[in-house]
Amino acid sequence: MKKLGRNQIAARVARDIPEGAYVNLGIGLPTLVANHIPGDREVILHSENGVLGIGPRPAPGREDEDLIDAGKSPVTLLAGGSYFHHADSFGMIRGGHIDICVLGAFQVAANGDIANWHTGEADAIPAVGGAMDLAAGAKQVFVTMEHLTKKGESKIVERCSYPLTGVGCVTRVYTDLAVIDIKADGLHLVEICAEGLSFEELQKLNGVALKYKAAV
Amino acid sequence: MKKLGRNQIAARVARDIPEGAYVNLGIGLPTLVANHIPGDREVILHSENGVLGIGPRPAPGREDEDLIDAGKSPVTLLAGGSYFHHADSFGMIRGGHIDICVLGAFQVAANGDIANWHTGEADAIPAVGGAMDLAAGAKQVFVTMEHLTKKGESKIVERCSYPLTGVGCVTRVYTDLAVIDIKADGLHLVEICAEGLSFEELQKLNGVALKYKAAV
Amino acid sequence: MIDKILDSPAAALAEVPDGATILIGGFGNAGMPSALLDALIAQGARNLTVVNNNAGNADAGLAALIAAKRVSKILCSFPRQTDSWHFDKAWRAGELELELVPQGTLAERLRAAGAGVGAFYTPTAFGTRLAEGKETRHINGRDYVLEYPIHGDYALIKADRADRWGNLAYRKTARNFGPIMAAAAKCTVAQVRQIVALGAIDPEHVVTPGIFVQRVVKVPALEGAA
Amino acid sequence: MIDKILDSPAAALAEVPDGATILIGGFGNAGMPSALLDALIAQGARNLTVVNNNAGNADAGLAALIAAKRVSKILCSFPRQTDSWHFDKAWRAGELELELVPQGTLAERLRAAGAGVGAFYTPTAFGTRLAEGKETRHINGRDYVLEYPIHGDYALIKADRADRWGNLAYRKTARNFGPIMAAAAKCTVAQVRQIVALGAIDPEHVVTPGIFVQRVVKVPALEGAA
Repeated sequence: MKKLGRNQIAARVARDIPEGAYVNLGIGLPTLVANHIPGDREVILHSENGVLGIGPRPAPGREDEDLIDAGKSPVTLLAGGSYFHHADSFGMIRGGHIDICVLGAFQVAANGDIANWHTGEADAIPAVGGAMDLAAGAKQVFVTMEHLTKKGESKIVERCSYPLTGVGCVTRVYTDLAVIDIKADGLHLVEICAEGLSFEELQKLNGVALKYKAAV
Repeated sequence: MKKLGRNQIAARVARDIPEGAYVNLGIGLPTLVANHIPGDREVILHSENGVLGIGPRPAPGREDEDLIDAGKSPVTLLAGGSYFHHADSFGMIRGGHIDICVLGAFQVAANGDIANWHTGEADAIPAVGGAMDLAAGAKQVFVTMEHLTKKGESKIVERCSYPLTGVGCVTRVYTDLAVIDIKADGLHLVEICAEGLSFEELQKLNGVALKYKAAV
Repeated sequence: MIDKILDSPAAALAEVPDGATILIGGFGNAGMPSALLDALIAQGARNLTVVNNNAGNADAGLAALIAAKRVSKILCSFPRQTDSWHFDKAWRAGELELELVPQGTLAERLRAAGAGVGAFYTPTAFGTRLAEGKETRHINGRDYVLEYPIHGDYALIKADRADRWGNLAYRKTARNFGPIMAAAAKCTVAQVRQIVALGAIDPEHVVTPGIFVQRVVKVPALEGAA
Repeated sequence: MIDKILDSPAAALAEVPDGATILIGGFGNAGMPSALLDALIAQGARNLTVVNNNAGNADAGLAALIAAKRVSKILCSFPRQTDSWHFDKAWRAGELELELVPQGTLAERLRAAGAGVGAFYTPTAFGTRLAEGKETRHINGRDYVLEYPIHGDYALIKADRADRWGNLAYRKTARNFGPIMAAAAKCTVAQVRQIVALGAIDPEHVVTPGIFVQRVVKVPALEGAA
């Protein structure tokens, strides 16, 4: 089978982001999603550090140290953008005004729990940033991740073994193998993304039972 | 004896407002205080409806319906003034950033309780505005009122009979007879304002015991 | 292309259902969305819960809504005015429920709704009649009252300028409840004096980002003053 | 005449006592009050509790304060960085207590301090390790965690412009924690690029009203970037 690459996963997420959506993209793969939103589709990107309407990366030499995103990378601002302080920014998140956030994860559970901030190792320096706020506050939480660990274990699990970031909040998972919805009654396969991967094979890799309404 | 008039009470309050103070003046007599602050003393007036740095009343014909105070009267703005929304405005009050508020009252109790929003009559339409926020939040709560009711009863009482606006918050009372501090151990006479009124007479009118350290 | 601008107040309020909670901006005339209130009266929704600092003045706007018997409950801080006769009459007749809320608590409850805060402790009103029956708590030497958010189905507010993304700038003390009501409602409709091009409001000066605004209607100053 | 402008960062921080709680603005380099941090290091106060989104980068500013063993406790959301070696070392050596706070909860706790809110319920972190031992409550179908305000003795922040009343305007995302830290501290010191005449900041565009600012120090851009 042929798994999706990082940019292909990002492009797949981008397909599901409608015009007019207010979207927060996490650091790493989620940030790539911005590159795949069609130029004629207006999507308004939010960053935790107090900005709405993020535009493309600045050209080299045009960076402004006062204009960065939550990953501390230089960005630009679109016409129509705005600045605000941290409490207002997280008010937007916590108050349910962000339509979609896209997060990376170590694990996602069948009940929508997400673990993405801590490996669970005792001596690891913990760092959470805005992940718990986004998990708890965004209307929809999309997760992007590789489907399997390096050891071949599914990162979609019955119950997370890593420390949780949020409970019952993930609505959709995009992996290098598939797109899966998390609903009250469990996992629903939306589509298989890896070329040559059958439902039965995916089900076996996934561990947790997948529902699949084929021809819809 | 000769009682103070409304403007004299206001002038007496103004004497106690230092340069640099952030001050909220209630509707009625307290509003008159602004007229008695010396022109060379910078005092920054706050109004609940989202403004700091209120200046004098506008000249007739120069009113702006978008620039009013909490009493809904037209005002002007000084250089250095600013506008903000209602939650920020009451954050200033509740958060203890207003140095002094000046309120009118029906009654003040010896423990600092204030009653100024409701007569207690069952069919009265209640209205509270920002009085409870100011009472609870300002660093110092000054009260201005006539010392006696029309029936000659003291408005400074052992315990308020009218519904309370705030508990234990009044720090100083300015009446047409005297200036009285409210401290943990009771009422302290600061000065007698009515000409020809002796301490003994004031004590008798006041009802609640007054402490008075004469020559200080 | 995102375009939140609608043609008329009527279009913006067409779907308001009976029983809706309507947050109405303004403090006195400053920031009062008069054209939206007129449209709400014409639209006909009944049994409304209304949130405003006051309870209507004279015979127009919120007072007219009350006079038309559309309001079943009102949350406000200061209903009693010399010209609040429609409220006074309805309240004395028992036609309308009043929840009296201290002004700062009203503002903070709206802010909590917009910011996803489930409840908060405020010192305001502790020990008074307005805290009767409410949960209280002693925290770090002070007494507080537990208060809950006020969510709106609609917010009707007035701003000075808007762009097609719904970014708003206000004018002077007409700002008052606008920003916090915008964030507290599912559908915020802003009546504005002027529509400007995207980017014409400096990003440093946007007071209400468009994320909090669903619909914008231009109402020229004269009409707005009606 | 009110004049909150002081001559130097050193003058603004002369009285910081040992054991003080210091709120430090900035997110990455944006809004980081570098000159004030340098002055705090030179001033010598020890046993400080520090609040910042991060826990220092490389060898300057907050990292240098930690390296100098002045910090006994830090509240932040994201201490771990590729260049947070001074924090990492001090934390592993047990020289420094860490209170890890989700970024939005950090912001809201600061906002609560400034706005006089005694405590509040947030949905963030419910069911996670960061809510362990905390009071929770089910409100209107959701679970919340009770959180308390973070008050500062000092706030050290960076803004773009100030006037002598202490009104502040910021620049782009350098605004971040500045406005809420200013309101949460007893003594707020703002490092600014430019001092302007009273009235030169449009009253509609003041972001932090001077009521929240006690001291202002001008630090030209070059020095601020050091």
